[in-house]
Parts: sequence; structure tokens; C-alpha cells
Amino acid sequence: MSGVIGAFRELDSTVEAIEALKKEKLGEVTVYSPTPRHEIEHAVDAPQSPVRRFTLIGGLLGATFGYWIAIWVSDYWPLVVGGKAVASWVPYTIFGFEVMVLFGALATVLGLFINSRVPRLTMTVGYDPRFSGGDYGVWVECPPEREVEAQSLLRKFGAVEVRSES
Amino acid sequence: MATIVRPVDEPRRPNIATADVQLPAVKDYEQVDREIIATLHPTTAWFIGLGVAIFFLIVGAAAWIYQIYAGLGVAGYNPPVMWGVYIITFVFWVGIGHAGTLISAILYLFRAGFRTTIYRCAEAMTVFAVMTAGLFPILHLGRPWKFFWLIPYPNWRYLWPQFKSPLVWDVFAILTYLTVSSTFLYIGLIPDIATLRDKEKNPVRKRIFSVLSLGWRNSDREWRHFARAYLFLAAFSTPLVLSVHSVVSFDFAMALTPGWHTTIFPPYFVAGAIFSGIGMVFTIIIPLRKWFGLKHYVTINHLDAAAKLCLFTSLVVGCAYMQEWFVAWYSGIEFEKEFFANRIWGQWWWASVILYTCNMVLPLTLFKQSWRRSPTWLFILSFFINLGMWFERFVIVVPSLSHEFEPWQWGGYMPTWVDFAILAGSFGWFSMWFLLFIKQLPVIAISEVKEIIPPKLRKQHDHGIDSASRHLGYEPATPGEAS
Amino acid sequence: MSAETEAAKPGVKRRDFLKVVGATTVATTAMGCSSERVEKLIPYLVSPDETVPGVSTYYSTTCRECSAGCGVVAETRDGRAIKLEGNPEHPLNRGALCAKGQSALQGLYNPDRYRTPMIRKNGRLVAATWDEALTLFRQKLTETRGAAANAVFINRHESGNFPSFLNTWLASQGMPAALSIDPDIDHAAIAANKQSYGVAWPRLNFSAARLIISFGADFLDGWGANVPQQLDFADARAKLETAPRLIYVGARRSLTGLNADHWINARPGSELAIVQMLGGSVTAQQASQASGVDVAALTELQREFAAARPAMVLAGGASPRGMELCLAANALNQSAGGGATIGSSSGINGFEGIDSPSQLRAVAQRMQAGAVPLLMTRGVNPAYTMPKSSGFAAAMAKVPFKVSFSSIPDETSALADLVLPDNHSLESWGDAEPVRGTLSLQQPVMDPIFDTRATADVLASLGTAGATYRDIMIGRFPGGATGLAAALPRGIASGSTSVLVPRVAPAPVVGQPGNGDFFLMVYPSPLLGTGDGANKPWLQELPDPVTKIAWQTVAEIHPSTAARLGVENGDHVTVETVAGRLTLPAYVYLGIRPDTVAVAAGRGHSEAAGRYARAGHNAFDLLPYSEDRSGATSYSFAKAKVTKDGGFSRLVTTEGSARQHGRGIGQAMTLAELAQPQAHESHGEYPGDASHEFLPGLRSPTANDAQGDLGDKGEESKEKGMYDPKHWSGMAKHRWAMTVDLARCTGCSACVTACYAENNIPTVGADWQGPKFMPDRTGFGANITRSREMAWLRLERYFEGGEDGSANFDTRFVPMLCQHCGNAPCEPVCPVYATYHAPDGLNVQVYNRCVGTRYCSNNCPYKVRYFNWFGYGEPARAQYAFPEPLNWQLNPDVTVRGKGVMEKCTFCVQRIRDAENRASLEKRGLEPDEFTTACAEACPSRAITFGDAADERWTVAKLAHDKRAYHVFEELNTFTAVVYLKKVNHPGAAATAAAATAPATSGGH
Amino acid sequence: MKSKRKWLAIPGFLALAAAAATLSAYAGASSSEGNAPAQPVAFPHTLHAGGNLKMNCIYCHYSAGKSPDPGLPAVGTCMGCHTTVAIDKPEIKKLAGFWQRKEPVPWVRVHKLPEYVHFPHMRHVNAGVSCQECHGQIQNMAVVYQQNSLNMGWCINCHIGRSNPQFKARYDCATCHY
Repeated sequence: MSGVIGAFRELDSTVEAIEALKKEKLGEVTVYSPTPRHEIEHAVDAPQSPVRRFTLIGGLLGATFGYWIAIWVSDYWPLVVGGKAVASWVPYTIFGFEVMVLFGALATVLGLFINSRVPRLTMTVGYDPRFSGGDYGVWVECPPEREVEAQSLLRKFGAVEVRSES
Repeated sequence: MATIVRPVDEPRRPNIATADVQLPAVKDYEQVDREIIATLHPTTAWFIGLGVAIFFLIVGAAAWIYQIYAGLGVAGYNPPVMWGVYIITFVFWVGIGHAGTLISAILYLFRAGFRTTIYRCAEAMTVFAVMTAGLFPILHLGRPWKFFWLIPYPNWRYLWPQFKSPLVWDVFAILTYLTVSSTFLYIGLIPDIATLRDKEKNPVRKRIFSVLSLGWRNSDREWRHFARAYLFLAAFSTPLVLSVHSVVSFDFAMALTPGWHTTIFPPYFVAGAIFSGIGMVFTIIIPLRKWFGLKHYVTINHLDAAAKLCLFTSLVVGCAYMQEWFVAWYSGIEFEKEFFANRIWGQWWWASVILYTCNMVLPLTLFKQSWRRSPTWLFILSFFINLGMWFERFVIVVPSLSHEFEPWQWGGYMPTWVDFAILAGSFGWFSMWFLLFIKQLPVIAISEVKEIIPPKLRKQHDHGIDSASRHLGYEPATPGEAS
Repeated sequence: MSAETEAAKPGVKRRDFLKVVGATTVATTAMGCSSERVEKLIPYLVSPDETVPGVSTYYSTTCRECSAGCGVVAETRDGRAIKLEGNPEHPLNRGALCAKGQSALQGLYNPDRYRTPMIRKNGRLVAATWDEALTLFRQKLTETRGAAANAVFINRHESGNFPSFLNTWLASQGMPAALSIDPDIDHAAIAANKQSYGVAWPRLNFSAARLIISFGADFLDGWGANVPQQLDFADARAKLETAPRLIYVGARRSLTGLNADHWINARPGSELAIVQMLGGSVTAQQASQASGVDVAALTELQREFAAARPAMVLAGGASPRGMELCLAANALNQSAGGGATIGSSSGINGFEGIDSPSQLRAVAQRMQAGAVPLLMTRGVNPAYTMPKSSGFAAAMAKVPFKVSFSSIPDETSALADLVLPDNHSLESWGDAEPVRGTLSLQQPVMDPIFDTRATADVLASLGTAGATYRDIMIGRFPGGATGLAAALPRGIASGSTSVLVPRVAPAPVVGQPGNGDFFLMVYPSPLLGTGDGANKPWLQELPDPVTKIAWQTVAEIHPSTAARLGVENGDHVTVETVAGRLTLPAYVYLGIRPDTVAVAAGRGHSEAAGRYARAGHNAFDLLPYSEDRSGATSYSFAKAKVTKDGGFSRLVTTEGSARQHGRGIGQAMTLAELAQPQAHESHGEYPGDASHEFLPGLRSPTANDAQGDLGDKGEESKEKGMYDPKHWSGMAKHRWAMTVDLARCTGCSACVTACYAENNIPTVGADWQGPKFMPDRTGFGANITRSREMAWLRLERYFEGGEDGSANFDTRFVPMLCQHCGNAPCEPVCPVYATYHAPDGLNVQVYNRCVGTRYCSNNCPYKVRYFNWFGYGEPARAQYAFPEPLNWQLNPDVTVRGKGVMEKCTFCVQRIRDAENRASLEKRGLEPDEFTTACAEACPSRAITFGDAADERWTVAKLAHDKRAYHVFEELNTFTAVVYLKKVNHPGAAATAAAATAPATSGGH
Repeated sequence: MKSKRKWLAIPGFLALAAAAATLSAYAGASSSEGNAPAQPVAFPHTLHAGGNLKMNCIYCHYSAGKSPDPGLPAVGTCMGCHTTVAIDKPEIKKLAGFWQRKEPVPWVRVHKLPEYVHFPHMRHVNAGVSCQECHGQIQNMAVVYQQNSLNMGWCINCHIGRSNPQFKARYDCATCHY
């Protein structure tokens, strides 16, 4: 894949550039910013993150498993302790809860990884180390014939550096 | 070392619930990177500190090996006091752990701006404290090599753990807590590691960082899911932190023993835990901000805000102490009354005195703002708090056991050198990890600090962005992002 | 590799493979190749060709730990004796056995025993062969031919045929008859009894008396024959309404004193005045003058004594006028008892013919004068038991040749030139005559462990005929070998032996009491006697029934005295008499006169006496030597100075608090309360209360019973499973339970030792059993100062009243063991099911599952769970509690617990399983009272009853419904399976009036 | 996108890990299974218990029916026959040697339960459990080896009536552990 990458010093010019690129429909736009900025998010206007579903499913699975293991184990070899019910659900709520948190949290992380494509084994094109420092970056994926157009557009909005990569 | 810019124009009375806790001396992103990465270069003092920590660790380890070989008898157990220093220290460290999660998760949900610069430190402290605490339940076993029988796994005995036992609850609570808090710490670290990766020259370290950063690129997609995941982790950690110490308190509350058998333990323990945790945060952060020259990141305002929290929890704990007294008197049960009388006038009266002084009386000084805003005092106070909270657990565990139902079996308790060596070892273990951490990874969350300092702008806002970086045009897509 | 595995008792077997008939294989080999010894053993129930490996064989024999000669049944497994029980058919102990008797096993397996003959070569005793030793002995015998008349043989007194056999042998050597010595016996009383009743020790018929007045006669702590006296006394007290009231007169409340209803604390030696007062020859004022007791109390005593008929008067003479006292008391008794309480029929025949201690003093003088060419001792230790001031030990140096037949090293044998170790009584033949006309037979229950020989056999071999003593015995026995074989299973036979005639005591030597503001009272320890028990760890570890001190010698002083001296428990005080001085930790004891200091004898042996006996100090060193008219050594007449010494050492005691703090652990009631219905504290609302249906078996185990609901509603509740009485396994049909009758219990602690023996409980008090590296507590009892004693069954001794230091206090002895709660607090807190509730009502502890969190112990209200702090059961360890060959005694049916696991009373589950196995072999169900626990079996006051409470035919099921029944801490809703029956006090008329206003005696809630 | 498939591998890895853990847990099951030590005298059960002699086990292990301990034959028992039978065989010579020296034969234990397990042979024998149930087909073993794991689960399977229902028996811990 090939495209054009532009580096910006300022936030507002980045935002404007993104909006323009989207208007021009040059191609898929990826924005790099040292820190999450909702202005950018607004400009990119991406759909709601699906991580929450992972969390929900993980949590439910966890709660179920927590209760199940406790009850199943107690009934597996029913020994009475202290005259209490062999499988007494009240204390087992603790396991339901703890395992819910555990699974929920792990599922959330899994969701994060899967959705944002990490771990990323190879550093793909269209990234520059400065984007983790002070600068914003805009990478637009476009066919070679439109690269010139993209470059000029990025420059127009004040990109301090623009180059094509593939 | 970066030049430290004194924060002159600090507002005197910050509203800690909003973003008003600002870093006027931090001008731009580059400064953040520069100053924080500068802290990562090991110094001689650091090496000495690490050496001391490892020395204590070795002492503790040796004592433990001797204990495993010879038997628990080398520790100071004195029936009926069947639990002693180890369980006390276990509860102590678990308690320490709680402040971290409180600051990083609960305050995050409450949008308490002052958490941003101190949370990384606190969260790391949590993870290492829980790692330390987790050792003690194993360490105090008569047959530690059999500890895995407490973990449910399919086995040829057809025999599983006894899920009604508070100790098994502990296993689950502690393991969950350790997993979740370390995950939380790591997730928060990923973008910062990415920054380190990109700034790093040394190829080896660069390689390591790029592996650890999982190829993070700060892309908008990553940030979007990151914010979500961060929010949910925080949302999970919040009830978790409350549950963990409640479960720990069940170890006592579920027993018949007078002085243990009470329903106020869960809230009382959680408050105490947070109290002690904040104490430990002070102990750690105050020297750190001095040595690392981060005073303009962790400002007096931050300390002030944390001190208020400390004061509040101290009041809650004090309330619980008095409540115990009242209940003992009001219940009219002779066992209870006898026991509480013994707690104050018995052979361990001095422990109670230490406890009440350190946890109830001294923190009252924080009502005065000038004391709250004095790092020196907070540092000194934090030591008293740590001491007091250790003795709180001592007073709960030892006198209760020594004066139970059966007068014929009343006894005393005197720890031996083995107990103390292992106690010291636990501090060595904790410090070792923490020292290793602060010189390898940023103690202040780079990307989150960048969030609260104004971004570079080409022109004033016709686009609806002001220097305070508060957006006028619309509500944030995800609440987590506002800070 | 779990800890138990190393702590394996088969490990023991393997190591001893060829030593004795240890392992199964060897046992059977021995059978196969007909080693006579094994064939000779005549078992109790089955004949030897039926002995089965892994199944116990029982041999009846005779206990030689004291002169009484109780009958014991030795349980042997694969050729090793593992347990001693009382012989139920024996007239004396009727199946019971005291702690001393049970500890005979630790004499048998004592690691310090002489393993070969010893000969003194250039100053040291070195091992030798029997040939060398006997040659030397023969040679010395011939050398002393000329002066043979001056040779002295001191023999441990015993009844039966041996003494006459010995004397015949001595005669054949031209030597005078042996001195027959029993240091533990009250010689003054015997001499007096001879005069008053014509027998040494008449039968004390407690049941006949309405009032018993004991003047320092400690008939429960070793004054006379422990077991029969305790049986009779307990039976008498168990007749609640018509039980005799016991008044104790003495300077110190001994175990007997603590069992008394009333204590008159008279000065030591002043009892005579009070006896005379009761006799009418002295006025109350004079008696009060002499005894320091206020007149009112004495007149009250006078009045009560006059009213109560028949009454029993007993006196123990340890004072310089002991014999006079005993004579006066006997006279008084005959008038007041009319012969009903004490007849002239011989009670303990074993006490006939004992020579007075003054004989030993005479010997000492002769030895000093160099008049004794040859000294032979057997089973006695005069070098220790004779106070230093008698100069016995010193005088022995003047004897050219000394021979000892002791099997265990002691101070005397250490001075000997030749040691010909005797077999232990459990390894040798013999007989005793416990009561007139009845022989109690003694047979070897196992092969000799070491290269020792029975003295009888040695002498026989030296004598004319080379016959063994067994042949001589058979020869004398009516019916010969077959008759003996027929008699041995029961262990008793009719017949009598020639009774020794004690020689006339030499003129008494009266020592100087010296001066000082305290009376010194040295008393033989109820457990260690005058020292022969000190080398047995069980007896050292067993807390003294009165002071609860183990492994240690303390100076007992009254609280007010302590306050005056400014000392507290453990502070060192120096006790100084004309004879010597000792610095001892103080023990503040309510039951002693303020002007008296008491020290127990029996401990503090020299290095020579072995690794255990070194503990404590020797009280005899304080004693200026003095005798009374009968020649008995006076133990309480010296005056002492008591001063505070800077030092401090922790008391080696198992006592936490001696007060119940109103918690109703040991409850009591008066006769008046017993009379009125529901008089005892009626906790009607508590389940398990005697006033309710008591069905422990069906009550506890099922889940919904936590709420006290009986659960079994006929329908199968899924929750119950094997806990359902109708479950196919039938496990829930039983509910094992126990009752403890506090009205019978005297606190003698025999049950504790029985438990140690049965359940392989380690003793932890020896000085090498603490931490090895940088220990913070050292010396004997170091572990016990951390209250790490392991006694599954402990005897708690609570005081009621007397807070003001007055003599008027009541004592509650409470045997406290695992209560096997239905709703056991220990169970739900265990994370690994190491403790759980068995369907048959047992609270089970699974050692090999335990990981050692000790949470169960924290949560046990009764504090009856014990933790293995060190590897007491692991042979490789320094703290190993069973040094070879003590480990041969270990019960193969009970796991030896390893390091780091919790243990506790199991209700002798191994006996339950054994009974079930036997029943299933015989294709039948369990019979009522078919078996019982070790503690119940040993109990000399028959206070403990064990059985199946769910089966009405068992005694325990009936007793559980007794009016006096209560549970300890029943308000905790633990549904305990141990039911206590309240103690019944007999307050005097005055006290009853007082009690009406303030119920001091019922220490309820 | 092909990166998608890469992530699907993760659950697979987790499953594998779980399976491995489970297996390893079970792996510790039978410690000494198959243990076949050499004996001081190579006693051939095949000849005595099997072959054409078909001696009853109880003949030598005589107390198995009446004691917790099955019992080992006395050397005398062996010599009962072997004073006349096969005296020239080297193994028998060894045996005779023990007999003359009045020594027991130090047989090496094959089937060993830990000391904290109490296994009353007679209860099992009288319940009709054949020796082979636990010890395997001894009569066909040239060298006796431990056929079954003898671990707790293996015992329990029988006690709860899973492996052979007719032998089910009480199964609370205190049945064997005390």
C-alpha cells in the first residue's frame, strides 16, 4: 500500500487537514497524535469502539464461571463443614464477583488488542517516531496518481514535512 | 537535568475535582519528553539504594529458608496466638496496595485532575505491594510447599479447595487484584513505552522497548480503543479495590474470635487500606519529586489534594475505632468486653497507644492548610501513618487471639528474629522492584501529562479550541478523554 | 514428599528389622524356627500360634512402678509392647491405670538404659560382656566371703516370691537378708497401721464414711496405692447425695486437698494438736495456738466431726512426730468410724515388710565407718532419695566394691564398680501378692531389647542350680507349667507368698530444723514420686496436677507472701536451710500457708541419670536429715529463709489463667441445688441442653441442622448424601460422643498420659527440642513456655473464690479435649478440607491434607488443636521426640505427624475403626460399650464415658441425659459431642448458709 | 485483512495452555506405577500362584483375611517344601542359606501405600475383592510389578462404586486417613 504522510506542529492545522482530506475523499486517513485529542477524534469521526462488547461478554462469562466452579466443586465431593449447606451460594458470590472482574478485565484488554491491531510485529509504513513526541501526523492512503494532490493539500494546511511512502 | 521552573502563578485554592490542577511550568510536549526521560538515567545513589534493598531481601529469604527447613517453630508463634507478624504484614501490604488503584481508577472516574501526575507512581506501588503481600499467605503456612492445594485445579485426589473458607476467597481476591492492577499499569504504560522507543538510541534498549510497546503508533484508531479500554479497566478496578480488602477483612470477621467477629470490618479495613496507601504514596512521591526534579509536575496543589483524601480516610478509620468500642460495650457480651478491656489495659496497651496516636491524632494536623502544603510534614507524617497502620493490624491480630474464650489457654506473643528478618525482607523485595521500575520506565505518565497541557495552536480559535484545551463546540465523544 | 512419609512408623520397623521381632517377616520367621522365648509367651486372649501380624496380642502382667502391684495388660504388636492398660480382672486396679504405671513403657524403651553390663575401668564405667561381668562378680563374691556378713543388698521393695528367693541366695552366700526399701511410701503411716490395725495398709472404705478428715494424708497423690484408693474415693463421691464430705488439714493443698470440700490450713507438724483436739485431750484454743488456725474454724470442725458418723480419719506422717500423729489419727478413726471406714483387713498387701529409710541411714553410717565390704543395689537410688545431709552418697565412696542391678542409670549405679543391668519388669518373670491370698503374675511381654538379664536369672545361675527363675517359679507354682500357663491369661491366681518381716528401725536421728521465718515443705511429686519417674518424658511433660508445672522445680509461695517479698510468678527466690540453699523460680499458689514454702521432690538428677532426669532441681538438697520414731524421713519440719533473688525464668506451665472469669467451663452445684428440679442453670433455649432431647448423632451433621432443626424429615435431602442415616453407607447411623463426670474427676491426669501413649503424641519439653539457631528460649520446657505442648487432652484446673487469698476456695478440674462439635467452627475456615465433619459425628483432622494455615486453631473456642511447630515426628531432626528405642512404642495404627500440620483429639478413631473391623470380621454390628477411648480406659476415677450417643443401649447415651449435663460454651451453638456432668460440692453447714445468699460454688455464667 | 486471522490464534494458544496445565496436574497421578524391584530371592509367582500349582494366595500371605497386614511367609513355610523340592536350584540355595543363618529374607516392598493411609486387607478380602483387583494378575508376573497407580483417585473410584459398583464402600476421609 502506498500513500502520503504529513507532519504537523499544531493541533488546529492538523484538524483542518483531516477534515479537508476527508472532504476530498483521497483515501483512508490515519492520524497520529502524541496524546489522545478529542478534536482529532471528532474530525476523524470514527464509529463507537466495540471494546465494550468484549468487556460485557467477558464479565458475564466470568460471573458464571465463578459461581459454577464453586458450586460444582462443593457438590463434587459433598463434605459438610461446620453444619453449613454443602453448596451455599451466599459466600460463592465472592467468586462470582472476583472472576467476573478478572475475566472482564482480561477480555477488555483482548478487545483493545484485537481492535487496535496490537501487538504489531512490524512497523508499517506511514509512521514517524516524532509522532510519539510533539508532532501530529496524518497518513492518507491513496493511489500513486493522486499523491501529488494529497501532498499539496497537506502542505496547504501547514504540514512541516510531507513525503510519500509505500 | 532539566531546569526547574518554579510554579509562581499557582492558584492557591485549587478545585481538585476539575482540571484546575495545572502545570503552568510545563510549556510543551517536547519539554515533557525531555524532562521525564531525563529521570531514567541511573545514578550512584540509586545503585546504593538498590544494593540495600537486595541485601534486605537476601536476609529475609535466608530467614525463610531456615524457617522452611526447621519448621514454623523458629518464628515467635505462641499458641493460642497462631497468627502473627506474617499475617499482620500481609494485611499491611495489601492495604498499601489500595491507594494506587484508588488514585488511578476511582479518581479517574471522578475526574479528579490531580491524579494524573501521581497515578503512575501509585499504580506501580500497588502492583509491587500486592506482589509482596501475596508472598505472606504462603510464607506463614506450616507446609508452604503444599500451597497449591488452595488453587482449584483438576487432580487425581478428586479433592478441591474448600470454597467456604475465607482463605480461598483471599486466593481469588489477591490473584484477581494482582492481575487487574498490573494490567492497568501496563496498558497505561504502552504509549509511554512507545515514546521511549522512538527516543531511544541504544539499539538493544530500543529493541526491548519496541517489543514492550507492542508496536504502538499513537494512531487515532489505537487511541480510540485505548480510551475505552482504559475506562472499563478503571470501572472494574473500582469495585475490585473495595472488594479485595473486604475479603481480606473476612479472614477475621468470619471467625468467632472476640475482636474479629464484627460486621464493620469490611468498610473499616477498606478505609484503613486507602489511608495507609496514601501514606505510602507520600513516602514515595515526596522524595521522588525532589530527586527527579519533578516538583513542577507533582505540585504542592497535588500534595494538598492528596492530603485532604488522607485526612478524610483517617477520620473514617477513627470512627471505626470508636464504633468497635461502642459495640463491645453495647453488646454486653462478657467475652467482647473482657477482650476490649485487655486491648487497652492488657499487656499490649502500648500498641494501642501507637495505633490511636498515629492514625487518629496526628492526621488531624492536616486540617490546617499550611501543614497540608508542607511536603516535609507530609513526609514525616507518612512514616507515622505506615507505623500506625502496621500496629493497627497487630492490635487486631495478636491481642484478639491471646484472649479468647478459654481462659486456661490465654497466652502471650513475642516475635523472634526470624519474624523481623522476613518483615525486613518484604520491604527489601518491595523496594527492589520499585527502584528497578523508576529507572527503567517513566514514573509520570507522559501521554497523560500531555493531555492536560495546552497543545500548540497556529491561530486563536476560530475552530473552537482555546488554550485551556477545553472544547467549546461539542461534548467529548468519550467521557474518559476530558481531564 | 509429604512430611508424614519421613515420619513413618514402618520406617521404625525397618530399622529394627533384626533387633527384635520387629517386622512382620521376622516375627513369623521367629515363629517358624521356634525360638523358645516367643513360644513361651502366653497371650492374654489367643494362643501364640494364632498371633497374627498387624493384629495386637495382649499379655497380662504386673505393674512394678510402685509396691502396690496393680495388674496390667500389655498390648503388643509384632513383638513390641505398645500400650499398657489396667487388667479389668485384677482385684486392685480393676482395669484402671495411673500415669506412673502407663509410663512403665518409657522405662522399658528408655534411650538411657544400660545396654550391656558395665565395669569400672580406671574411673569410668565401660561396656563389658556378661562373661567378663559375671566372672568379676563371682571373684568379688569369693573375695568377700570372710566379711560376707557385712555385705549389704538394698532391694527395691516388692511383694511376691522374689524377695524370699533373693534372701535365700544371700543366705547361701552367707550374707544378711536384703533391705527392702520403698522411698515413695509413707513409712510412719505403715508403722502406725501395723500397731493400730495389724496390717501395713488396710483397705480405706471411703463409701462407708459420711465425713473424711485427712491430716496431710494425700491418698490421691501417691500416699498409699493410688489407683485403688482413687477408684474407691470416686465411687464414694459419685453417690452424690450420700457422698462423704472431705476435709483436708495441712499446710499445703495437695491434689487430695484440692478435691476436699474444705481446707484447714494448719502449720506443718501441728496436725497432731488438731487430732488431739478432736480426741478431746486438747482444747480448741491450744490447738489453735499450735496450728495457727482460728478457733472458730476448729470448733466448727469439732462440731461437724462430732455430728458425722461414721467418719474416717487419715493422717500422713512426714513430720518428726509423724508416727504419733498417725497413731492418734488411727485411734480417732476407730472411735469415729467404728471399724466401718477402715477395717483391719489388709488392703494393699504389697506394703507389708518394707524396711524403714532409717535402715539406709544406718547403712550409710556403717559404710562411712568402712564396715561394708560389698554393696549391692537393685531398683533403688538411695544416692538420690536419701537427702545429701544423710551422707549416703558420700559414704558409698568408702565401700571397696559396689554392684548395681539397675536397668536404668541413676546416681547410685553411677557410683557402682559393676553394673549387671536387670531386665525391665515387662521383660522378666515374677509375681506379686497385691492382696492377701491372690498372686498377680508377671511375665515378659517381649524379648529383652538390650543385652540385659533378669537379676533373678543371674542370681540363679550363680547359685547352686543353673535353673532360670522361670523354672523356679514353675516349680513353686501349684500345677507346675500347665498350671502357670492356665493362670497367665487372666494374670492372677490364688496363692500366697512368705511375707517379709521388716527389721526393727534403729533409734531415730532427729535433725535440727534450723531457723528461718518459713516452714519448708518438701513433698514427693504426685507424678515423679521421689525421682524414679524423672527419666520418663511423659511424666516430665505431664503438668503437675496441682501446680501445672512441667520439667521444672519451683518454690510454691502464697500470694500474700509473694507480695511481701515483691516477687511474681517466675521471679527467682533463694530458699535456704541449714542443709543447703536452692535458687528456684517462684510459683504463687493460693493453696499454701503464707508462712510455708513448698518444693516438690523428684527432679534435678545428676547427669548420670540420663537426658531427661536432669531437668529441674533436687529438693532433697534442702532437707536436713531427720527421722521420726518409725524411722521415716521427715519431709516437712525444717525452717527456711526465703529471699528474693534478682533472676527470672519463665514458668514451664500449661496454665494460662487459673480463673474462669465466670465463663462456666467447669460448673458445679451443691447438693441442695441437685435436690431441687432444674436447679442447675437452665439454658432451656440452648440445643443440646440436658433438659431437652439430646440427640447429638442425628442433630449435627446435616446442613439444615445449623439452625438446630433435626433435619431428618424422612425425605432424602440432596444436601445430606452420606450424612443421611438412611444412606447406603450407613455411616451416619452412629454419633460418637463422650461424657465427663466432674463429680468423679480428681484431676490425677492419668488420662493425659494414656492419650500420649495411644496417639503417638510427642513430648516437646526436652532442652534440645527448641529452635537450634539463635533460639530466644532455651533449656528444659523452652517450647512449653511458648505453650507449644501437644497434649490432645489437657486437664484444666480452675479456682473459684479465694481471690482475697483466703483458704476458702473451690477447685474445678476440667478434662478439655476436642469437643467434636456438630457445628464445628474449625471446619468451614479450612481451605483444603483438612478438617471436616464425618457422618459418624467425628470432627476429623486429615494430617496429610493439612497445609498448616492454623486458621482452625484460631477459630476453635476450646483451643484444643495443636500444631507441629517442629519435626517432632521426623527421626532425622534435632527435635525428634522419640529417640531410639522410644520409637518402638509408637502405635502403628496412628500416623506420626510431621512438621507443619495441625493435630488434635480424634476420639481414638483408630479404636473405632478397629472395633468396626472386628465386628465386620465376626459378621455383627457394634455391641454397646464394646470398646472405649484410651483416656476413658485408663481413668482411675471412671469419670470418662465414651460411646455412641445415637444408640440408646450405650451408657453414654443414658449419661448424656443426666440432670447435671451441660456443654461448655453452649451459647456458641457448637453442638458439642462432649457432655460434662457438673461437679457436686458438699459445703459444710456454715458454708451452706452462706451459699444460700451468694452461690459461690456454682461458677456458672 | 490477513492480520485478522493472526489474532484468531490467541484463543487457540490459551486453550492449549489450559489443556497442558490439566494434563500436568494428572501427570503426577501414579508415582510408583510399574515399579518392579529385584528381590533377594527371585521368587516366581508364575510357578506358585500360576502355572499348574495354582496355590492359594492365602497359603503364604496367610493373614490377609484376618488382619490389616497380609503377612509374608516365614522362611519356615518355604522350607516346608524346599527341603525336598528343587533343592539344587540356585535361588533355592539362596533361600536355604537364609534358613541356615536363621535370617528372614529381606523382601523388597513392591506395593507401598503412604503411612497416613490405613488399608485393612481383611475388610477388602472378606468383601470379596480379589487380590488381582489391586495387585493385578500376579500369577502371570515373572517379576512382580505394581500394576495399578494405587493413588487416591484410584481407590475412590472403587469406593464410590464407579469402577466396580458391587464393591462400593464408605468414602469419607477418615475411612483411611487417621
